[in-house]
Amino acid sequence: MIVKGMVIIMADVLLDVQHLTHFFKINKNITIKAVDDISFQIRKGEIFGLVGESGSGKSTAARCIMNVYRPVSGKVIYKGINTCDPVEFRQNKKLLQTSRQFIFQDSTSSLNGRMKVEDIIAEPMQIHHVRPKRGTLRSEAEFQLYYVGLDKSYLDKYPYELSGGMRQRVAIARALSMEPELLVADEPIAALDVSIQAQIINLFKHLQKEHGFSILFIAHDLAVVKYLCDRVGVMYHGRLVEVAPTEELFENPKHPYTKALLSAIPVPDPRLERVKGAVN
Amino acid sequence: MRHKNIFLYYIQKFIVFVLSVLVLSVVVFYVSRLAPGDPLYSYYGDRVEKMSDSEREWAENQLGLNEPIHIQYIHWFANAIRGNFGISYKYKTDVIKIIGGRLPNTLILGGIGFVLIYVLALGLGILCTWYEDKWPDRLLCKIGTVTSCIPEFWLSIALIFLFSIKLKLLPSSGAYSIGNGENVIDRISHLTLPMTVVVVSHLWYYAYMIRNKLLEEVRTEYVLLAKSKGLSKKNILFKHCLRNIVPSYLSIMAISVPHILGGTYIVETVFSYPGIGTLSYESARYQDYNMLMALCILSGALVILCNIVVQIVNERIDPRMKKDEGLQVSEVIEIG
Amino acid sequence: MDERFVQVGIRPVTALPVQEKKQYKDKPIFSMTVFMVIAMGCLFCNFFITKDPAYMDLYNTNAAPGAEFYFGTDAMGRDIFSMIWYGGRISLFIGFFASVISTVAAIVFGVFSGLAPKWADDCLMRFTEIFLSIPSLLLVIMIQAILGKANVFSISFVIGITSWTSIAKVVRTEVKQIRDSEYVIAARCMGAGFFRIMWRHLTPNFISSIMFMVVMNIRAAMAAEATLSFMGMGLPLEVISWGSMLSLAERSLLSGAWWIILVPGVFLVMTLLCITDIGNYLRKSVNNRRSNL
Amino acid sequence: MKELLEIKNLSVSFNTLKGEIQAVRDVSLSLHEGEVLAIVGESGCGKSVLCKSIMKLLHDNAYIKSGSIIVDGVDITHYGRKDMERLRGRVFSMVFQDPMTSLNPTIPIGEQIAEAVRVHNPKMKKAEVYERVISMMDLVGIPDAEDRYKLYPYSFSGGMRQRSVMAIALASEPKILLADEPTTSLDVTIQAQILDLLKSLQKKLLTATILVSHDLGVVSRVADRVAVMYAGKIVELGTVEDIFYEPRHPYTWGLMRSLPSLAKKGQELYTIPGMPPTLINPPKGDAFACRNEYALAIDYEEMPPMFKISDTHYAATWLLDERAPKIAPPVGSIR
Repeated sequence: MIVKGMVIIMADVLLDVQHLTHFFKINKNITIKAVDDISFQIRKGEIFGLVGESGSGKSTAARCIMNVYRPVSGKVIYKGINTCDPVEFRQNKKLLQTSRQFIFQDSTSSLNGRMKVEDIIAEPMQIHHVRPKRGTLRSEAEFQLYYVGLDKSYLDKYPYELSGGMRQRVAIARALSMEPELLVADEPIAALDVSIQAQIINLFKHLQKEHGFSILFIAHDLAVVKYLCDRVGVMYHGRLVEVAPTEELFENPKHPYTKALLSAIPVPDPRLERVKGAVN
Repeated sequence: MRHKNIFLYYIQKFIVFVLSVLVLSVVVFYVSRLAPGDPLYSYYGDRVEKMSDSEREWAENQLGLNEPIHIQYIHWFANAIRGNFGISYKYKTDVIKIIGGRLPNTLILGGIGFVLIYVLALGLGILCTWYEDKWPDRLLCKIGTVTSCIPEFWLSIALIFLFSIKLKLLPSSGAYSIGNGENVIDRISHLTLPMTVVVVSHLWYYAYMIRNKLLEEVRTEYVLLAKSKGLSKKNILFKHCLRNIVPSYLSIMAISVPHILGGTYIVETVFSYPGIGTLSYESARYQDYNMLMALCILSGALVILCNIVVQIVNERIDPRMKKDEGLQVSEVIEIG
Repeated sequence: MDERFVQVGIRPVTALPVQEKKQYKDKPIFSMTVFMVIAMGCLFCNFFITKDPAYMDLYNTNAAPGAEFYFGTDAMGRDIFSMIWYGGRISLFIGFFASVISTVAAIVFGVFSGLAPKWADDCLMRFTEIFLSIPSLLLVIMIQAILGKANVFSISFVIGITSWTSIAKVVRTEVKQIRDSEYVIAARCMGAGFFRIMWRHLTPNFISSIMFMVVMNIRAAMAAEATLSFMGMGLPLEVISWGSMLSLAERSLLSGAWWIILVPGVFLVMTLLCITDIGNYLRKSVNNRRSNL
Repeated sequence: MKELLEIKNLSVSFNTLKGEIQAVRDVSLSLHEGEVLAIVGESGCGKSVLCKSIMKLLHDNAYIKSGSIIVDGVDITHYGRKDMERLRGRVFSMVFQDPMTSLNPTIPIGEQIAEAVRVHNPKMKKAEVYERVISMMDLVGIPDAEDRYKLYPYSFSGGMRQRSVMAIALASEPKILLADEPTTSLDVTIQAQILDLLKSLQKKLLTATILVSHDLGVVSRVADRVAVMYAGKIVELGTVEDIFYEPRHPYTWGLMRSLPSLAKKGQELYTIPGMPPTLINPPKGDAFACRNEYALAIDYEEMPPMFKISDTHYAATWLLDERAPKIAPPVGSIR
């Protein structure tokens, strides 16, 4: 989908999702169209937000993009490589697995509870036999940990000894250790408290500025998306109903669902809310 | 799963049952043919030793023992389906007749034991849950653990030693005194010790399972809601939690059939109680494979049947298993 | 101005260290001690047993416990005190070995079934159900008949091979759960191979949930060995184990030699009890939420 | 206005292996007839524990260390199980966070509501109970109530289940409704509907409500008064206008400033540094001091008392002491 008034130069596009569709078969009679023909592009150095409610297919889309699921149809083109094609995927396996990284919503289940923080962060380096720049894997892990704002005393801890925010930092450190160009973050802050959320949002912003990677940021909280993202796509029942630059979307929503979504968010302003309540 | 035709549903279950028994019989047949010993023995007994080579060959041909094993199986199966499981080497009569004579005894011991175990297990489970971590629960857990650790055979011997030999209160063997088969009181006195062993050695295992299931249930969130609407502890436990563990209770019952049956067999052997257990013990000792095969298939079929029945019951009573059915009632989001 | 009311901003505050109280109450200290004593006694029995356990002193059959024979002698005149420690080795060995066999079988089967496509998984599960449907005693008898005369290894094998199903079922469910968990997906996204996921992610996570069952399997195997030997289908009389010692029990009923029944029985039950207690502790430490009732 | 519920210096602790967790520390609060009081705070600040301790729904390792709970003039602090069973449902009732787990999956929705009706009206006739259940279902906005009576929870979506839970909670016409994060696990659009429902029911039935939430947006939508909790203590208490437009406690400032919805794009989002303290050995003095850039020396020494700002507005910070330097609040009173 090309938004009016915006010319996308192909060289700038990092990820190009074309007509991505994915079904889940529950049984003979019921199939759920989790993702239904969605197309969007992410440019280099851009934070692209994907919003929608639970069950709208945003997580499935992310997993299709990261090759966790093989989509029923459609293409995901990353740096000119069609990742949905098994042959092309195998040929570029190392590049795809190192330069794209995934961050999950629930840091309790995305970190193996039986591994120490050090091993968790070093795991991608071990898998791809990357020579650690800073000598040992441990010092590399220590550096990444420092980078996300934790000190080295956490290296020997297990995930359950950390709080939610710290765990999410560890997950980010793990993703960063591969110096990715695309970060897919699936609701990374949904499970965190307000004050910790702010810390993680800032962390994302800093890291993005410093490394210049692109982020596909999936969230259900529009306020976060509004603050963080450059462009936003809105998903509803598996379809991508609207894609627009953030300001445009929030000031002038086109699709009725986007409007409904925007008006449903409670704003921390009692007088405004009272007016809204009176209208309803 | 929703089946428009309830008849089709039962047919499906029946096919599963038949297939399972079929596979079971194949396994049992092959295993018994693998066993050492001449299969001719199971038909002719000691006479085999006196046979000449030609007689032997004739006999093998007659019985189809020269044919490949799958043909043999088909022959055997064709006979078995007509109720002819061959002749017992030890008793020199039809296997099925011998089993038929012993079955009621085992059913009485195992069946009553089974019912007793389950009634008591439920009671103990509820009691322990009610008093979780208080003294009744702790005491029961301690006693239960001890009883569940005593092997059946040892408990049997200890009880025989105490009640039959020292106190001379109860008989130590058999199902009834000779010539006294119709006397109910005599039968009961013979049943008491074996029944005690069967119940005591299995009871806690299941009571503990039910206790743990119930404890899991009282840790769920809906208990809090039930509590906050003012339901009493008794009501919550009996109307909510107990109802939700019924499916697992039934499943445990189904799984336990072979377990309790096996326990009954051991007890029967120690008490020389004329049931299926002593029979299988004897047939193993005397390498009576026809008998052993029939017993395996019979026990197996019984267990499979129980499993399927419980499955059917659970699918009918547990709404959680019918999730795909019906329409989802959800909010309407007004767009625009 | 009061100096206490000077703005100082954020100062590091060292939180008081949180010390976890060591809980001895719930730990099965007693059971572990008793078990260790029995196990050590069996292992190093050579140093303290008073008689040759296999020597049949035909002048002293069915001797009551006393100064010479601490636990008496059996119907063949063997010293029960020596036999207990000597035979305990075999019983414990069979318990452990059978448990190892069944655990390995269960893990292989469970992992395979958990990772296999649905149809293969269904088939395997049906197979286990059929396998489970024969009372294990009958199964053991049949397999033992195939293997011929029993020895320590064959009996461990038979017991092991008939008791893996329940662990396999747990492994399968765990593997299914872990397979879909986000950390495995994360590892797959990073490009971790099958064996790495298996070794680093799957195994450490399901081990804890089957530990309890493995311990319980030791207990079940020891009880099974004793039962089989008692019934005359396990170890022969010459191979001394707690089970084979008890196979003389029935005969001693009439002679009134209670020690032949009691002594090995008490040792057996004590050991089983200790193992159960340890196993229960392992289960409890996995789950410690609190009741809502 | 009459005070329905009064909590005086309540402290609730848990016994754990790691030591005593002081989940609620010296909290005083009152709830007036027909108002909505919101308790806001981060997870682990004790807001849920406070709620559950009122209804005595806590696990048996929790205990009331000191203080009292007075409902309708009756001290219920030391009530036993039987007494509480009498009060629950009729005097107060609760709505829980996750509607997916708080309904019994094997009992039809209608039956579960009927149960709640019957508990306190055991003599009611069957038809009457049925009538009442249907009217309750209508009230909470479950359409086609008569058809839905026999349905099991699995065929209800999250929002519909939460409506059912509310019907159960309100079935015996309680005077106090405690809602523990009632919309946290729901989608935004559904959340809006449930909040509107909560507000309208509250207007209709005049049930005094305590709403526990971590979401300041939700709070501003329904609450009349707000209590901000931090590390087991109430740090600021006031009307919704007081809290949102004239916050006085640095923690409230921090919370407001770290909301992305109030931040300007491109600007750095304000963050409260550090983490909340553990409640096992809570720090001496003000628990928030070590995260507070405005902290005074005394904050590290002594716990601040509740300072009265106006008749409705209280805050526990030494900044309000007359000896303290005057600091212009970084948020509030702009709009």
